[in-house]
Amino acid sequence: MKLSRRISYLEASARQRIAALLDPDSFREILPPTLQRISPHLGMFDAPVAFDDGAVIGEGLLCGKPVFLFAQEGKFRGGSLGEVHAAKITGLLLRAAERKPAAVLGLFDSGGVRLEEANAGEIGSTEIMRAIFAAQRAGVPVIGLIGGSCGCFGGSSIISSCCDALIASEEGRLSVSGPEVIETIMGVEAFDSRDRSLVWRTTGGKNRFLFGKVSKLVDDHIPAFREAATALIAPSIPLTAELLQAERQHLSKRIEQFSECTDARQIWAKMGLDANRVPEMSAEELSTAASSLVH
Amino acid sequence: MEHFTCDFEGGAKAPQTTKPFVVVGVVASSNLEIMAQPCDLGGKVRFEVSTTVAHFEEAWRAVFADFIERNQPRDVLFSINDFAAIPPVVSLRLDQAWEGLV
Amino acid sequence: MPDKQTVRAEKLAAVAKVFGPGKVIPAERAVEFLELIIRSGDRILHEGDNQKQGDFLAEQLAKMDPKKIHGLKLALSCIGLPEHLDLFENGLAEVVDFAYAGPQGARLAEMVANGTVKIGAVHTYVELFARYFNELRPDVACLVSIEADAEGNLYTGSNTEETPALVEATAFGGGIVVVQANKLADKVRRTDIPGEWVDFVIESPKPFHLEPLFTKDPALLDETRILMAMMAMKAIYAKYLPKVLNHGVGFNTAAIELLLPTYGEELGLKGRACTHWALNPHPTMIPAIESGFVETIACIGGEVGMEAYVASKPDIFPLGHDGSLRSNRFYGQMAGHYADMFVGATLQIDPMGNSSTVTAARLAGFGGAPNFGAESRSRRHLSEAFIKAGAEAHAGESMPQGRKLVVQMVETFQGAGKPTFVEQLEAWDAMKSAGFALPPVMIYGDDVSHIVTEEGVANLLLCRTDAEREQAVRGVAGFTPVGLKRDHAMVANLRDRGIIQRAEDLGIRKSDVSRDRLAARSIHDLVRWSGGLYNPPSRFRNW
Amino acid sequence: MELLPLLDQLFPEGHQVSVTDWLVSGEAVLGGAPVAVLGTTNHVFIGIREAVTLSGKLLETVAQHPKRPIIMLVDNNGQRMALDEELLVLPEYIAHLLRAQQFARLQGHPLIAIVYGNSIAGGFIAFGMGADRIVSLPGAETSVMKLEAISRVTKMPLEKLQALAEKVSVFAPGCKNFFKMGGLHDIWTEDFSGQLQRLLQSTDTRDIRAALGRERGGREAASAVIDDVLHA
Repeated sequence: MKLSRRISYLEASARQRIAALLDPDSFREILPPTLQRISPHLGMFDAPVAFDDGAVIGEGLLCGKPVFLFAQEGKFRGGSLGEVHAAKITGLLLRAAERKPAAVLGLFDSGGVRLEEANAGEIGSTEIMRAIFAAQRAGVPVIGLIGGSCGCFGGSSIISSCCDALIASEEGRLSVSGPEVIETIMGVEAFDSRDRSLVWRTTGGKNRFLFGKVSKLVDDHIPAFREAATALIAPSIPLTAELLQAERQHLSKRIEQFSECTDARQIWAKMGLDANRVPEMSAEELSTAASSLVH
Repeated sequence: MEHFTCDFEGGAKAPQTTKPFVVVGVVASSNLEIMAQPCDLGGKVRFEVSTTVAHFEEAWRAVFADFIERNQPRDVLFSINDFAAIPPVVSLRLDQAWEGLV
Repeated sequence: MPDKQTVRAEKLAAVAKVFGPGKVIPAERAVEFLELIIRSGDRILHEGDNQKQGDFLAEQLAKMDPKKIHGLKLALSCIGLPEHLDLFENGLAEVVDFAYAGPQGARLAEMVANGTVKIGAVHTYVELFARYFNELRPDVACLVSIEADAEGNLYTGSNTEETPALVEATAFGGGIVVVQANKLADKVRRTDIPGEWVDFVIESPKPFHLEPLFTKDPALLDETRILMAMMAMKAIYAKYLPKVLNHGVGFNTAAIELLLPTYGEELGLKGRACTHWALNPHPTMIPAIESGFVETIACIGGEVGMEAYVASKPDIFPLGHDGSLRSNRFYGQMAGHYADMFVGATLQIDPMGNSSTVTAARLAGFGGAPNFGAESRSRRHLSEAFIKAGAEAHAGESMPQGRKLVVQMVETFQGAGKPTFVEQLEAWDAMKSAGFALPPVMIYGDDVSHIVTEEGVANLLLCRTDAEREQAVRGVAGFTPVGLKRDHAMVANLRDRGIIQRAEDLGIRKSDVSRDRLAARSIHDLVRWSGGLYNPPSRFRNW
Repeated sequence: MELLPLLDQLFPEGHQVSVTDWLVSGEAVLGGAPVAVLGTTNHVFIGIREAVTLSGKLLETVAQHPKRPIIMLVDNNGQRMALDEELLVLPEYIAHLLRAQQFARLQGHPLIAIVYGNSIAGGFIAFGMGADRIVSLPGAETSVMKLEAISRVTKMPLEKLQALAEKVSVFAPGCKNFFKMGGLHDIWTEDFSGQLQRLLQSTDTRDIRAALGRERGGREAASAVIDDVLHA
């Protein structure tokens, strides 16, 4: 069976993702690497720095629409949230709240807070969350993309979950605690973090899509992310009591329905899917299967 | 971390691009980030290196000399953040960065 | 001394007396049984290689009483289990003949050094098999099977590998054949070994260990390897158009396999090269197979998870009438030996192109590479690649000859500070510490036709003197000490003559070196290419 | 600090607060005016159930008592680290709780977080760090990760980390460090009730933590970077 060629989102660097996601040559980087705004802290740990501190931010066009964009570089210190890294993202979101582009795209690829800068990273994550709320309040939607090799964990998982919408590939992972942490707490019998299939079943894009947290599941192909992001651009929906009550009921019901489950396969079966087939399905197949389910 | 700068006499080829910079590679284990910027250096080529592995300046110089002999560049500033890349990887990245400028 | 047939008859009678008639022996009485068919000083052949291991019988052998039985001569392909060495520690065995030590390499080196183990010789696979028919005739062979019936018929399946060679040497050499089978069946799925050649079968409490040999996750192929693969394909594959190939199991060859449907197609290789292979069913071959590159594959072994895919390609893979793979290591080795080209990797290369995977602290052995990677001067059938390579190698000689292509693809460093190119192989130290008369070289330099590194391709066929050959090696040895000691003028001359080719000489831009060229970038992609038929072990999955 | 003495000291004019499953809720009087009290105790882990309970209380307060200040009492050992909770998308629950806090803020409810126990990693993010103003009391402990664990993950010797922690505030646990980074607006040592009343008089809900970090010298880059991005 011949495979069509894909431009892998998973493998691309943050800069490659931006180049392939936005309209050609439309990206204007803010605080480019030539300014060398590097981490002021990594040096004392004798750790190498990156000229962009693992966060690329700027403005560009998505199918002609002006968008702001930030992208985490998962290969640099696990895409971790350091002081400068987080502040660049916060600054971009606040700028969006002022200048009101059509959307902010957040390309997440991050294990969470950078431990060498733990306090700065943690405070920085919550500044990003506040800045997301500021952009949303200004009507600017924030759309998160998850499909990098580091996934989206810790502080980054909560930040991304504050977005208006998420796009993910099945390779993308979303979870607060990492698999190794869960294994340490629960024991390897309960959760073997080296069982890759189990890890992806639990935290991977497919499970997050079937719960509705991910709005659009795509294959690991940058043009697919681009298409999905373009389609999702719509003004941020203002927070209302009704909206939040509905959200809360939806989440409470999920607990009632599925809290006995200890494996994603049980959840999928309960949803009415062929649980053993789910991992083998393409994004399109699963999306079709999911749309015919009654939640 | 070790930091050093070295200048080399360049060749005949100046960068052709209007891009202010090119970045190749990432700062990940066994890899490195190279930022290449066109820059009037009076025909020279400059390398500014930060590396996690100390005491290998001679090896770096050999890789740089080989790169210059191969590509004959001039008036370029290469800024490098290295995380223990082996010489062939450095060579490959330098070539990629240079190809991005011409 | 009684003749072998008499001894055999005595042993069989002793078993019949204790266990009654029939070939089936209960697993829980295996030690008692083994002590009846094994006598002190016997040569015991144990089946196990880099994939399957007769683990049950190995455990039982190690439990025998050394007061009753000692001085055994052990012969086996792969010292892969701790029990193999326990036989020596327990005082049961004295000498071992083998081909490959694998995971027990470090302990073996230690036990050789302290005198617990005496090595007969370290062999290549086929060399060892060949000796089983002569001076190493086994008294008892302990073998492995998936199914057996009461008559002793065996179904050895996808991983048949060396079983036929071992059975033949034993059954027709006056020895006794004992088999551990995963299952006793009323009727075996297909007969891989006829029951007449088998004396006893034991149903093992658990299936024998089968190691997935394939570990080359395409996700781990970096740009360096892709660059090397592209240079090799352009400088060697597209030039000589080899039709029959043998690839090693490393990342470098995996990169080439995954580039065939993309870069290989661009280079016009399809249908003109790489049509026939001596190879296990590597999952990385799936895209090339699906793209129509491959006509047949002669299998040396099997591969876990590839059963259904292999069964779907009856014209390509050797299948039994039951639809499952039949591999054969002896014949597969021969198919590889007579291929147009061998491509492999190694841990160390010296300036004359000799290579070795042996280090002083570790006795790895040889396995199959020396046969695959040896010049085949006995070859008489001709092919374009064979003639073209011969013309280069033997230019100006009075007797024209063909030549096999033997390609070593190595990165100049095995890791930071660990150069592949060395002035002297560690095999020389191993020779001293193990007391060998010759250094254990894997592939001799004069058998090698090309060396491919990140720095370029060296064509050793075109070198006319030892000095040229040495500079050709140094000229692709990169920034290793061996490479830095090159004679720049000579290397420049070799480059002008096309003996050394760099990426730029081949028209390959470094910016074009990208993982995007790989037909499959992950195990999941391979599964997709296979139409869902490849079923990789869980640890290879990220879905 | 224990919950009951804390409530007595914060609200000497009276409080009616109940604790169910280590979640604290109720109301109190401060300077003659009612305030809502919402919090956690006993170092609870914040998981999916805690998140929906707390968001429910928040939404209830917004619905029934417009603009009433919400005093968030913070004591947790982090997010709940469990397979079944991550299976059900824990980050979504935490984000929901944060959205509820944002909604309350937009509806004019001052949000004051008072850290009186532990406040760790995802737990602190979920409940505490999203407030308008965050203060700590004696005995409180803030941390992202213990030095031992940081040492394990970064492979940096513990002794070296401990020595570094003496000099810089950027990574080591402790309220003093968080304060210096701007992560705590204030550290109260006495007169909690008076301080809380004074804090409630301000109507500034802007996130000023980066500026505080710069002023206090613990986190100087963040604020400069944010400004530069805004004006680029």
